[in-house]
Amino acid sequence: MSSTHSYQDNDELLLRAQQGDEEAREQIYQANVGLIYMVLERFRGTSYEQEDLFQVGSIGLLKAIDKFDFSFKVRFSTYAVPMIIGEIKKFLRDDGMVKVQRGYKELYSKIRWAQDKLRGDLGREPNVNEIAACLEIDKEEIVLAMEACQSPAYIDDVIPGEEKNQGSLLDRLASEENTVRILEQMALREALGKLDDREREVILRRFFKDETQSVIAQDLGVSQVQISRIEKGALQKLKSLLGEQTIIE
Amino acid sequence: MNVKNYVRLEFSSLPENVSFARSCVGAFASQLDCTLEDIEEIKLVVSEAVSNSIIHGYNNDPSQTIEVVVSILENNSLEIIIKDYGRGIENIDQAMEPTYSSDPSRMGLGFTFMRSFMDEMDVVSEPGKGTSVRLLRCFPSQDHRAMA
Amino acid sequence: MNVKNYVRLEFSSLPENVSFARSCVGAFASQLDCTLEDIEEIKLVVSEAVSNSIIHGYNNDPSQTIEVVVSILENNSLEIIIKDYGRGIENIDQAMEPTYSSDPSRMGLGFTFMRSFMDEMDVVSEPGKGTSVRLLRCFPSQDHRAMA
Amino acid sequence: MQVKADFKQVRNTLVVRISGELDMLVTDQLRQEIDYRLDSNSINTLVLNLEKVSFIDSSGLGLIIGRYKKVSAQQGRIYIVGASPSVEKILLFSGINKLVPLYRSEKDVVSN
Ligand SMILES: Nc1ncnc2c1ncn2[C@@H]1O[C@H](COP(=O)(O)OP(=O)(O)OP(=O)(O)O)[C@@H](O)[C@H]1O
Ligand SMILES: Nc1ncnc2c1ncn2[C@@H]1O[C@H](COP(=O)(O)OP(=O)(O)OP(=O)(O)O)[C@@H](O)[C@H]1O
Ligand SMILES: [Mg+2]
Ligand SMILES: [Mg+2]
Repeated sequence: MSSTHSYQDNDELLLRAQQGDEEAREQIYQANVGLIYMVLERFRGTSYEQEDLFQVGSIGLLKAIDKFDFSFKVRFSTYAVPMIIGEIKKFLRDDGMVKVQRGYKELYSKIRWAQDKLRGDLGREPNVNEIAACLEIDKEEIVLAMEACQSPAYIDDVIPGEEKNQGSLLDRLASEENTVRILEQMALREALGKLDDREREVILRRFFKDETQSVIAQDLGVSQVQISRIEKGALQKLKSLLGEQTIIE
Repeated sequence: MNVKNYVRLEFSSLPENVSFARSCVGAFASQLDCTLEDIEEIKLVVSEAVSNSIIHGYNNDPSQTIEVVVSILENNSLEIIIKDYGRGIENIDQAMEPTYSSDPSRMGLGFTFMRSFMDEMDVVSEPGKGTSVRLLRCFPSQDHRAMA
Repeated sequence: MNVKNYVRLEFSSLPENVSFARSCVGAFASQLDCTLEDIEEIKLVVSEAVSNSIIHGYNNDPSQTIEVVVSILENNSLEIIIKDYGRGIENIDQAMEPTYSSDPSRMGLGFTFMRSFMDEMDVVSEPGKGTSVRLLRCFPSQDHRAMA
Repeated sequence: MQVKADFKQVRNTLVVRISGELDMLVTDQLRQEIDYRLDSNSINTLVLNLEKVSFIDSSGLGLIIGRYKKVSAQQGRIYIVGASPSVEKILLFSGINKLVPLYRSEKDVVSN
């Protein structure tokens, strides 16, 4: 704002405006309309219509003109700015009660639109900055809106083809059989959790670490026969817990 | 007042972190039962305070650090503290005056925005040591709103 | 490697902060020259690491603290460090094994996702002291991509 | 952003329409809600509609695998429908689609 001093020689005009001089009122309004723009500056990049905010800001400025009191001992602008902001605040709070989720949904569709458009224009996947610039919003807001929403899939009716499965993690790790084995191992883990500590230790060492009954017996300070008995009982329990699935051959 | 949830952010005093900080605080605040307008207002005030720390506190030196602590208090109010270890403010009352700015190219509206949109604002500052701005915003719980 | 920009987050080990943390890191990462898909992947790995700290590190105790430090390095790579002061991991090699989980109801895929979607992963852990996971993702600048 | 689930039962089929982010914040409760219905009604087909799910991680995958195990143990079937591209990517990446078939829409499951 170039001319702060243009707000200063207002006293006389103000007085006349307050005494009902419409022309003076208009003049003082025009001289200070810059204050509204100063305030609106801060709302750039938000979802609000600048025009709406200007209307409301004007109401604030006119109120300030009518209510300014010279005994305040402050400059008119110092008094008017909070009035303008206050009026805008009231408007924002009365006007919308948009739930966060809905707001993001609207933004989300815009993002998808911009993404498609830029992909076409650039011939490659646009980056977040480019989408943000296209929509004139913060790039962070794009990330947050993406978190909050998702479009229904397959809008373009693409059926996920078999070839898409190629890069799958478990594919790389193992075959389909293995996927099932992994799940069975999970079932086994669950069942193992239901054994008591000693049973579990015996099973783990016997079948997963290939230790002999006598080594385990020595470690635990019991006889080999006892280990054999614990093992048998534990296997019985596991079998019933796991149903028909036979994992331990 | 007990804290239900909090986050503490610390980041370089780079201009690109202003938009990061406001979005981040906005995202955290959205845990509360509030509207999109509330979030926009909160983002606005965080923007003002963080910009002040970068511009006035650190004189645009990007190697400094800004801290933001956001807490959701037990009564569902949101407390935001923005702190720098920069130049500090000599005359806080004057600084808070609408349209006062130590920089003739600026408008001096930052503090006015913070005070207008938040329910409480406290500024603690020591020249040469730094500035801490505490902002509080209350959110009536859903039940209260329904009754109103 | 010099750091161009960084943010340090500290928050309570509450489940609702998992989504906050991943959004926040995603938002910060958007400073890099990356696509929405890159961001999705970054959010996933942050989600995995923070969930691990809450579930395994702190056994779902919400009164603990998690730290996340995100840095943009000079060569445009993104470094993310997720740290807890919880239970720690006895056998890191085993923990990183795909489908290994100490909890029978879980998949044991967290570390595998982190390793798959990031270029580097290091885990430092001490039983009783805590766990720190360092993840690195490189982003070739657009010029390089165009040449490729 | 809380997750929401709508339940719809048609004869022996339970359709669960989930919206939100499927992470550790919500999986515990969702698991209980689904299992409660699986246990109390004679369900042999479970359809998880993920159209409105914006994010999934290993906690969400764990929820699905767990329901797979439970339903399979009762000789039932389970399907996933409507996963968005980014969710689908994770499902394919994990290989879960080998066990739980993915369909575009609820209609496609019925016509199959
Ligand atoms: N963190 C800070 N460190 C040092 N001085 C500060 C700090 N924040 C504010 N100030 C001082 O307070 C004054 C008023 O701040 P305010 O944000 O209201 O206006 P401004 O920053 O000058 O202008 P605008 O915010 O409209 O761009 C500033 O001009 C500056 O002198
Ligand atoms: N922060 C941590 N503190 C203590 N233990 C951990 C931590 N992170 C991982 N672990 C250990 O590593 C194991 C493997 O972790 P990973 O994330 O790969 O699988 P998971 O969390 O068990 O299952 P999923 O991630 O699929 O839900 C965990 O089961 C746990 O025992
Ligand atoms: Mg300012
Ligand atoms: Mg995990």
